[in-house]
Parts: sequence; structure tokens; C-alpha cells
Amino acid sequence: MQVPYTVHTRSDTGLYNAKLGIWLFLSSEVMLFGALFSSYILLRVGADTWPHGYEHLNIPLGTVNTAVLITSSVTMVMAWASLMMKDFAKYRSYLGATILLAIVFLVIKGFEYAAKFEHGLYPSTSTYFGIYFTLTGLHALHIIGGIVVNAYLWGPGSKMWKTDPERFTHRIEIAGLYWHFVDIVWIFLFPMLYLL
Amino acid sequence: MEHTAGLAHGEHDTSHELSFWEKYIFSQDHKVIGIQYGITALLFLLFGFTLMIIMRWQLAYPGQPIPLIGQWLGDANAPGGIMLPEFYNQLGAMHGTIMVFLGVVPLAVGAFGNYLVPLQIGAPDMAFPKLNMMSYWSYFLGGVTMLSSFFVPGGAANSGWTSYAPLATIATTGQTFWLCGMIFLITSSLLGSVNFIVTIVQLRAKGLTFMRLPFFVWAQLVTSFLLLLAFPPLEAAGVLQLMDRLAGTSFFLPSGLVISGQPLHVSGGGSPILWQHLFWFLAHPEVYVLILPAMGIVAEIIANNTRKPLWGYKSMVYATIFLGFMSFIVWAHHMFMTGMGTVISAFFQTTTMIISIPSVIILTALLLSLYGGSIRFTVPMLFATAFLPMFGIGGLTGLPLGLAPSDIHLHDTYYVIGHFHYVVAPGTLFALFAGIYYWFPKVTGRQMNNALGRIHFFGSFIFINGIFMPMFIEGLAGVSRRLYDGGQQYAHAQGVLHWNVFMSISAFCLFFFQLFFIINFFWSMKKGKKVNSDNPWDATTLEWDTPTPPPHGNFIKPLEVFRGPYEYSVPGKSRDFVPQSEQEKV
Amino acid sequence: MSEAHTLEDVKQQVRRYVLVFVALLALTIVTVTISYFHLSVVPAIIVALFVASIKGTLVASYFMHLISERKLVFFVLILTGVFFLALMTLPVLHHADRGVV
Amino acid sequence: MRQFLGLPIDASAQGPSIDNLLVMVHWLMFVLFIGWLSYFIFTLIRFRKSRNPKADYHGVKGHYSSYVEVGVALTEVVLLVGFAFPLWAARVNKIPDEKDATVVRMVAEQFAWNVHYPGPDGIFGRTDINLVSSDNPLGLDRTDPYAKDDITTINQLNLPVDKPIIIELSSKDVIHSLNLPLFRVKQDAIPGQMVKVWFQPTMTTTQIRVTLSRTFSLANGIPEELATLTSLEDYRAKDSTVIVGKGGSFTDDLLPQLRQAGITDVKAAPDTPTEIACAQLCGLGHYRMRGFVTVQTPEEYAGWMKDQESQLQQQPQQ
Ligand code: HEA
Ligand code: HEA
Ligand code: CUA
Ligand SMILES: [Cu+2]
Repeated sequence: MQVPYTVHTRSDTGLYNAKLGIWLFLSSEVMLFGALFSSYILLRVGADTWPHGYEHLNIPLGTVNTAVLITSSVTMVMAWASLMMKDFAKYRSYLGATILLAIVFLVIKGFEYAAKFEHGLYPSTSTYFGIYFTLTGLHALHIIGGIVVNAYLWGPGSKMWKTDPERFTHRIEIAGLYWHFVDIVWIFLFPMLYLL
Repeated sequence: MEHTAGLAHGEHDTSHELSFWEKYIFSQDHKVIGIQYGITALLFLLFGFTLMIIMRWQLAYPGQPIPLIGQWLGDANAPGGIMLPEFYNQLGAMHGTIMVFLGVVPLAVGAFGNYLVPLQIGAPDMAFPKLNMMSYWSYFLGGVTMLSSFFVPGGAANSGWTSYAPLATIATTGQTFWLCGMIFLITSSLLGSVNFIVTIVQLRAKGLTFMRLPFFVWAQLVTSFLLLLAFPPLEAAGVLQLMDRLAGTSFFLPSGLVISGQPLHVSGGGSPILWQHLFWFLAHPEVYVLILPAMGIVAEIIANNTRKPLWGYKSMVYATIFLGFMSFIVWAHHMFMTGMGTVISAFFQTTTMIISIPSVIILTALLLSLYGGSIRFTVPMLFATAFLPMFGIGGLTGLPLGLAPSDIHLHDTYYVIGHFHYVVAPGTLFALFAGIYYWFPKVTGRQMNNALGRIHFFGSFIFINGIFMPMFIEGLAGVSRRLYDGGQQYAHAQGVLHWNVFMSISAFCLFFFQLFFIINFFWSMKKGKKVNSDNPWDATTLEWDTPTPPPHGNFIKPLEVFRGPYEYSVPGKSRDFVPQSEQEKV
Repeated sequence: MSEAHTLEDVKQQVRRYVLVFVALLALTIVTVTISYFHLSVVPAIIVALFVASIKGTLVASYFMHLISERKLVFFVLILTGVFFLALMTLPVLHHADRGVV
Repeated sequence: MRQFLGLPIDASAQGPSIDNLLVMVHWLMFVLFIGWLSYFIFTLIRFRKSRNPKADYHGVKGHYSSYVEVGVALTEVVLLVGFAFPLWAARVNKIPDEKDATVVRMVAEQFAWNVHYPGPDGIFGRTDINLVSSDNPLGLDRTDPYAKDDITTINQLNLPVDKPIIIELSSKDVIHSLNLPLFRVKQDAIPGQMVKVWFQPTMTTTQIRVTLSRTFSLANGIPEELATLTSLEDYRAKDSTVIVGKGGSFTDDLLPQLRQAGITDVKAAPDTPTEIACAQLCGLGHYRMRGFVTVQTPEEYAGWMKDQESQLQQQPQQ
């Protein structure tokens, strides 16, 4: 038994299954982060005082991290493009770079967290820090998820390139879509938490 | 390649033997997963009902020891068999949660949807079989988490199925379990809904256009969108409440709380109403998740048992889509009493009235479908016909709740309880029973016993009304819900309190009549009358084109669809039904 | 749609990725720089969200290929967008309480 | 229809309009349901298989159902625009001037209603959560000049009749809901927020008792229900000593005396018909979070106020 349209696109919808699937999944993620953004606005508007992000957070580190994540998005899409050009070795290095950049992002985030804890700033300190830790924490979980998936596709999962290159390319595209979404979330989180 | 790709090879496919585990436990076959969902959900329904039976005892005979099981409930819950108020609140919260999230949705979507959608659209399986399996196991974990919460100190969650903050924030550990359980359940629903939408959009058989889909499939499609887009906000809310409970944040806690005389030391600045917004942003669409699949089932059964096409199929489809859409913008009708201004309440009252129109359209279409039919009162049809007026009562009583000024008197009274039980119990549950009786032969190859089925129907019909009808009387008299003693304290409740006994006895009788179903269900699996055709009901939709029970991969011949789903009694045909896949002779 | 790509297409796309990348970095610097001016609340929010939206759109359009995506995907996204907006009205609803409206 | 619905009596000026809306919606529901149900039963009987062996492919023709649907929609529009919107607006926007009204604060807590009157100066004193203690549940700061004369009660709300009442409602801990069923008032009490509700009682509690009173025959002993009610008037023996006084209860041991006095019928009513209920789940004591409203004539109310004030004077001031 074989499920149709795992590899080829269905002519009337123009999509293969996983492509539609990932976009639906991302839609639900939009609603997840949307709810959190909207909670953030609600709480901030309702608060008597709300600190500016730049008073508490390290903007240079945040900026570096933004650049790191954007770069990882480029390497991700390059990994896919390499597969499209049938260059498996290049694919490997690009995806490898993506994974490394993601790890760098987490390490920097870790330093930021550690610095906060050292100063006795915890989620319970204020609603601002509550939001900061919850949103960045949830985002970090998404990063970790992405690392796991990408690591699989870099390592054991890449065997599929030999047996079913087209499907494998699809997988990278899907993983990429997810990864870019995580990037977009950060693109909004960064000004929201650090700059405003 | 385009359309026949991936059709099952039926028998050929068994080349690779599946182990017991792969076949029954970690199966990726949508039918096995459907059955797993079904059995688990039925057990949860029974469990949720049992919780309510215990509560109904307390409501009828407050402070009297619970017979039979009273002494097993433990001293922390019911010393000497007499229920404590804490325990009553746990039972209430868990009844609501279990019925909604672990019973009806998994049965309607997980079981019926999983089993039937691929069959009805002529697909070999769901689009992502592995995700499908993960979805079931995530549900299972969620269920286990919820059940285990009864055994933690302080017992299960006790802040209502709505878990309003700050009550839920300061509640016992059970609430943490509730939140974690919900996160599993939400994950399960999200995986499931992605899978359903992709399956329905991508895997339809050749010729099966959207307007030829059985109504049941449409209902599942819209339901999946509701789950996909409405659940994440509750997940967000769940994460925030978990943070409040575990990390000491105060997203839902305002400053200046004094709990039992002691100032609460939190940073404050949060909003209790935020939780309600996020909760109802899910929970209103959720109620249509409870009803749409039920309407789908009823539509299939009515078409089959009246032997005529559904009246106004297209308007039903559009109404369903519209209903799904509107359900996202009515949520605050649960919050009229939180201090809402004129403009906003006007908005939500209006959307609430608007959303009643598509329901009226669907109900009317189903009702008119009966006209001119040749109605067979089979057991599934009995349940399906009873669905109509029962849903009618439930839906109509939604109207006074939807008008804010009349909701002043009715909000949080038994009227609300009556309203929604009419839609979910004699409504959805009846539809689900109808579905079980109707598709049982496809799944098992055997019919369920007719006589037992009829006893089950009439017993259930009478007593379920006996439970829920008096709730309107109590509600109009002003009796609040969630009262441990059923309202004994209150003078305004005195005149209607005697109904509590009547309702409880009806509930016990309802429980008794479910035994006929349980016996019938298991007995018929082994001993029921064998069906002598793959299509025992002479039905038109594709699921009846498969062998019985359908093999792995479902269809053994390539499939093409030539017509709409309900071509019954077509003039000039010798038989009174024309299957969707039957080729026109040239 | 990926089947339709020729090698040339892909090469051209790669050039585009690099451009987008540069634009994203530039915008990041812009938004950070602006933040050092400590604008008052409303313009600050508008500018920050405006820049973030441009960046998000760039990523979505080019890295996620939305610019050449199928109708169906847009349908899903538009639907999500509508409900997302509904979610965003939530704070408005909340603060437009009794008496205010 | 109002009788049929079994609504409690109306004791506020707002009540009848709410009841009116309830009655109208229920008429709509009733007509729709009966109409639909008759049609439904008719089709089930007329088109059963034995009566109609061959189904008709086309079924119903014509557009009557659309007309009905349009009719339903129009009725809903009328209910909304004609009744629901204005009623709600009157409730939340047209809060009467504080000068003409009695203003009371109520602070809910697990599981009691704290009532706070501003006292003769008409100004509420300062409260502070750090002052909360078991004998100062509101945390009222008695050192504040405005607080000196403030009157507080627990679970007892006294109100004058025929005067607008404004309740400033909030909560100390979790969400509660102030429910005064006979006055058709319901409003969530939300911590961190203060919401105003207003209404105007039209009957005193005594009048309500009279309205609710019923006559019971003593022929077969004390009826079970009578045991839960209290007397509306004095029942005296031949020597005019009181057997059961106004507000007293009928206990079984009084039966012989009542019989001896030749009393065969008695009038009784609920002792506290006007009560405060909590309508929002607020924890294990939610079911018993009951308070009392006593609506009094202006004179009685003023007298009660005086009593409270003099009691306050006698207490040692912190
Ligand atoms: C499946 C579930 C379901 C469905 C379908 C509905 C449908 C509707 N609901 Fe209900 N509702 C709930 C489940 C559901 N509800 C639950 C669970 C709660 C309580 C949650 C809690 O607080 O715990 C609730 C609470 C609730 C409230 C809040 C009450 C309060 O707390 O004060 C309101 C208010 O507007 C409301 C309104 C409506 C309306 C207008 C509809 C409309 O969609 C109904 C439209 C339908 C009709 C108008 C019927 C039309 C049919 C006929 C006229 C035909 C008759 C036919 C025959 C006789 C054959 N509901
Ligand atoms: C889908 C939702 C659903 C369903 C189906 C039910 C079904 C029932 N409910 Fe429930 N109920 C809720 C959702 C539901 N309820 C919610 C959300 C609340 C509010 C909770 C809160 O306050 O927070 C509530 C509250 C609630 C109350 C109010 C409690 C209170 O306010 O204090 C009452 C009181 O009588 C009640 C009664 C019943 C009864 C008698 C049934 C009966 O209809 C049950 C009928 C059950 C069956 C008929 C079981 C069928 C299953 C089988 C026969 C199993 C077969 C098994 C195998 C074959 C293996 N419910
Ligand atoms: Cu206070 Cu319920
Ligand atoms: Cu609702």
C-alpha cells in the first residue's frame, strides 16, 4: 500500500501532501504565537508600568542572535537549493552550518538567561520577565525541535537521497519551511522584547 | 499515475508480515487507529458517565452515604461514603473535561473520522499514517495523565472544565496534571487535524469533486479547521497557566490578591479575564467540533434510511462552512457577566444570533429530507431521527443565552447545563450511537442485535429527557450550577429542588439502559448475525465498496466516482440506489 | 511545483537569496539603530512592527517561496490571517470595557 | 408564558423588562419548536416505509423553508435591536447619579460577601490588603478620616426600597459572581477590577414575604414544607399568649397548642427570600457562599444605619 502524492504533486491542487501539511501546521503555529502576542499586548496595555526592553536586555547580544538566526535561514534554503542542483556534499555543509548556527543561537540565549538569573531576575520577577522567559523559552523549544529534525536529515535521514532523491528534497523543503517560520517568529520577538 | 497511484493491492500486500505490535498496538492503518480511538473513547465516556452518576447521587440525596461504591472512594474524598465538596468539584471538572476532550471528540473525530474519511473518499489510508499513530498515542498519554491526577495529593483538577484563573492557579496539583494532559490532547488534535485536511484535499478518488463529498466528510473537514486554528490559543493559555503555577509568574493574577486572609506574594499585574478570552476562543469552536461530526453522521443515516437524496445538500455544505467561520467570533457570549460594555456585547450578541441561522438551515434541510422518503426505522435511524428534535431543543435554548439581558438571569444556572446537554447528550451522543449501529457491520462483518438496540434506544430516549428537561425548570427558577448540595442552601431553589431526585433517578435508569448497548456491542462482535453483502444497507457512498472488513489499503479495485453521494431512488432505475462508483452503462 | 525548477531557475534563486540575506541584515541594523533614539511609545511600535513585517515578508516570500506558491496555500494562510486578526482584537475588547465604549 | 416559565417574582425595576425579553424569546422558541415538531411527526408517520414504499427522488419543492428561515432571522433582529441592545445599554451605561443613589461596595472572598458602606460622610475609607485580618476582612484603614465612620457587614446587605442602588463590586481572591435572582442582577466579581452594577428594588423584603406567602392547613399535622418556612403573623392562644410569633417557625410540638387555639390554617413564607447567591465556581465552599439582602423602607433603613453607627461608636477604635 502506498499513499498517493507523497512525492508527486496532485494536479488539481498543485501540491504534494507534506507541503500542504506543513503549511497547515504553520498556520496552527501562527495561532499559537498569535495568542501569545495578543496576551503580551493585552498585559502590556493594562500594566501601570512596563519596562523598556533595552533597560534590561542586552541589545548587542540580541542583535547578534538575530543575525545568527537569519544566517541560518539562508544556509537552510541554500541546503535545499544544493539538493535541487544535485550537489549532495554542498547540501551537507549548508545543513551542517544551519545546525551549528542554531546551536550558537541557543548558547548565546543560554548566556543571556544565565546573566538574568545571576541578577536575580526570574519569570516571577515581573510580568515583563514572565513574558520574556515564556516567549523566548517557547521559541527556544522550537529551535531545539528544528535542530533535532535537521540533525536527523543531515545524518541517518540523508540515506534517502540514494533511494528517493525527489522525496528527500521535499523533506528538506519542509524542514526549511519550518525553520524559516521559527526565524520569522524571532524577527517579531526581537523588537517586541528587546527594542520596545 | 495521477489518480490510481497507490490504490491498495489488497491481498498482494501481505507480503511483509506485520508483527502483533505493528498490527494492533502501534498500527499505522487508519482503520486500526480508528478502532483504538473508538474503544478508548467509549471507555472514557463510560467513565465520565460514572463520575456523573456519583455526583447525581449527591445532588439528589445531599450528605447521604453513597451506596455500593461509597466506601471505596477513600477518606480524602468521601469519609464514611459521604462526598466532600472538594471531591464534588473534582468530579464536575473531570466529567466535563473527560466527556468533551476524551470522550466525544476522540469518538466523533478520532474514531469515526479516522475510520470513515479515507473510505468515503476512496483513499488507501490517511495522508500521514505515522502522524496518525502519534496522534492516537498522544491522546492516550493525555488520557492517562488526566486519570492519574485522581491519585495525586489533593486529587484531580477541581476548578471546572473551564479552569478559570485565579481559582485554577491556586488549586491543588491536579490542575498541573490537567494542564499537561490538555497539552497532550491538543497536540493530538493538531496532528489529527493536519492529517484530516491533507487527506481530504489530496487523496480524493478520481471524480470525487468537493461537491460530491458525502456530507460527513464535509463536516470532518470543517471540524478539522476548527481544531487546527482554535486549539493553539488554548495551548498558549495552558502554557501561561502552567508558568503561573510552576514558575511563579502572574499572567492571570492581578496585584493585591488576598487568599484565605494572607496577601499572595506574586508580582501581579496579570488579568484573570485574559484566560477566559483564550479559553473561550477555543471552547466555542470546540462545541461545533462536538456537533458537526454528529450532524454528518445523522445526514448519512437519514439519506440511507429515507432512500432519497438529502434535501438541499449544497446549502448544508455552505451553512457548515459559514458555521465554522462564524464560530471563531462568538466566543465572548460566555463572558457577558464579566462586565462587558454595550458595543462589544452588541457585537457578540449579533454574531451569536447570526450563528444560529446556519444551524437552522442544516436542521431544516435534514427535516425536509424526510419528506417524500420511504422511512425505515432501523436502530441507527431511530437515534438519528431523535437527534433532530433533541438538537432542536438544545439549539433553541441557546437563543435566550445569546441575548445578554436574558443571560443575566440564566448565566451559570442549570439552564445552561440543560442547553448544552441537550446538544451534546441526546444530540451528539445519540448521533454517535446511530453511527456505531450503522457502521458496525462494515467494521466487524456482523449486525448488532435489533431488539437490544431498540430497548437501548427507547430507554435512553425517555430517561435522557428525564434528566435534562427539569434542568430548564431549575435554571429558570435561578438555581446555580456547580452546587455541591444541588441548591439546598438557597430559598429561591426550594420550590424546584424535588426535581433533583427525579433527575438523578432518570440518570440511574439511563445508566441501566446503557448495559443493553454494552452487551449488544460485545456480543454482536462475536455472535452477531453475519452480513451477507459488503453493502448491507444498500448505501451509495464509497465505504461500502470495500470488502468487509476492509483490508489494509482499503480498496481492491481502482476507483472512480461518477456522481453525488446520495443518489437514492433515482427515477427510471431498477434499484433504489446508485453507488457513487457505479459506471453509467453506455 | 519544485518539479518545474530547472537548474537555471535555482541558480537565479540563489542570487536572490543572497540579496534577501543582505537586506535582512541591513533591516536588523536599521531597527536596532532606531531603537537607540528612544522614540515615544506609539511611533516606536509602529516603526519596529513595520520593519519586522518587512523582514517577515521577505523571509516568507523568498526563503519560503510564498511568492510563487499555489492558490491552496494562500487560501489556508488567508484563513489563518483572518482568525489571527480576530485574536488580535482580543486586547482591544478587553480594554474597551464598560463605560469606555 | 411568564407563569409557565416559573421565573421568580420581580423585586426590582429592571426585572420586568428582562422577564419580558425572556418571555418573548421563549415564545419564538416555542412556536418554532411546535411548528417543526408537528411537521416532523407528520413526515415520520406519513412517509414511513409501510405507508410510502417508494421514495420520491425530488422531495419537497418550493421555498417555504426559506421564508421560515428569513422569518426567524427577522425575529432575531427585532429581539436584538428592539430589546436586547437597549436593555443592556440601560444596564451598563445609564448608571444613575451617585447623589441620588445608595452606593455600596461589595468585596467577595472565599466564601463570604463583605459589604462596605461609606457611612454618614458618604466617602469610602482607604483599604489596604496588608491590614486584612480576620476581624478586618476588608483591610479598612480606620486611621483614615474617611474610614472612621464606614460601616462593614459580612453576608448582610441592607438596602432602602425604591431608590437606585449602585454596587461597586470586586473580589479579594478568585472570581465570584454576585447573583440576586429576585432582582435579576448577576455580575462577576473579578479580582483586580471593580465593576459597578445598579438596580432599584421595588419591594421590601417584608412585602416579598407577603407575596410569597401561602396558606397551609394543619389538618394533617405540620406539612413538611411548612417546617422550612416561617410565620407571617402572630398566632395566639385563647389567652392571647403568642404560640408562634411573626417570623417564628412551626415545629411539631406546637401543633397541639395551635389546635387548641382553634387555628386550622396558617400563613407562612420563606424566612429570607431575598438572598445573595454566588454564581461562579469559587472553590469548595461555592455552594454555601450565601448572603442576605434585606430591603427596607427608608425609615427602617435609616434606623438600621443608626444602629450600626452607634455600634461602631461603642467599639474600641484601633
Ligand atoms: C455541541 C455543543 C453546543 C452547540 C451546538 C451549541 C449551540 C449554541 N449555543 Fe451553546 N453551549 C455549549 C455547547 C453548545 N452550544 C456549552 C458546552 C456551553 C456551556 C459551557 C460552560 O459554561 O461550561 C454553552 C453555553 C452557551 C452560552 C453561554 C451561556 C452562559 O454561560 O451564560 C451561550 C450564549 O450565547 C450559548 C449559545 C448557543 C447558541 C446561540 C447556539 C446555536 O448555535 C444554536 C443554533 C441552533 C438552533 C437555533 C436550533 C435550530 C433547530 C430548530 C429550530 C429545529 C427544531 C427541530 C425539530 C423540532 C425537529 N451557549
Ligand atoms: C460532551 C460533553 C458531555 C456529555 C456527553 C455529558 C453527559 C452527561 N452529563 Fe454532563 N457536563 C459536561 C459535558 C458533558 N456531559 C460539561 C462540560 C459540564 C460542565 C462541567 C463544569 O461545571 O465544569 C457538565 C456538567 C454536568 C452536570 C452539572 C454538574 C454541576 O453543575 O454541578 C450534570 C448534572 O446532572 C451533568 C450530567 C450529565 C449526564 C447525566 C450525562 C449523560 O448524558 C451521560 C450519558 C452517557 C452515556 C450514555 C455514556 C455512553 C457510553 C457508553 C454506554 C459506553 C459503552 C462502552 C463500551 C461499549 C466499551 N453534566
Ligand atoms: Cu463565590 Cu462561588
Ligand atoms: Cu459558545
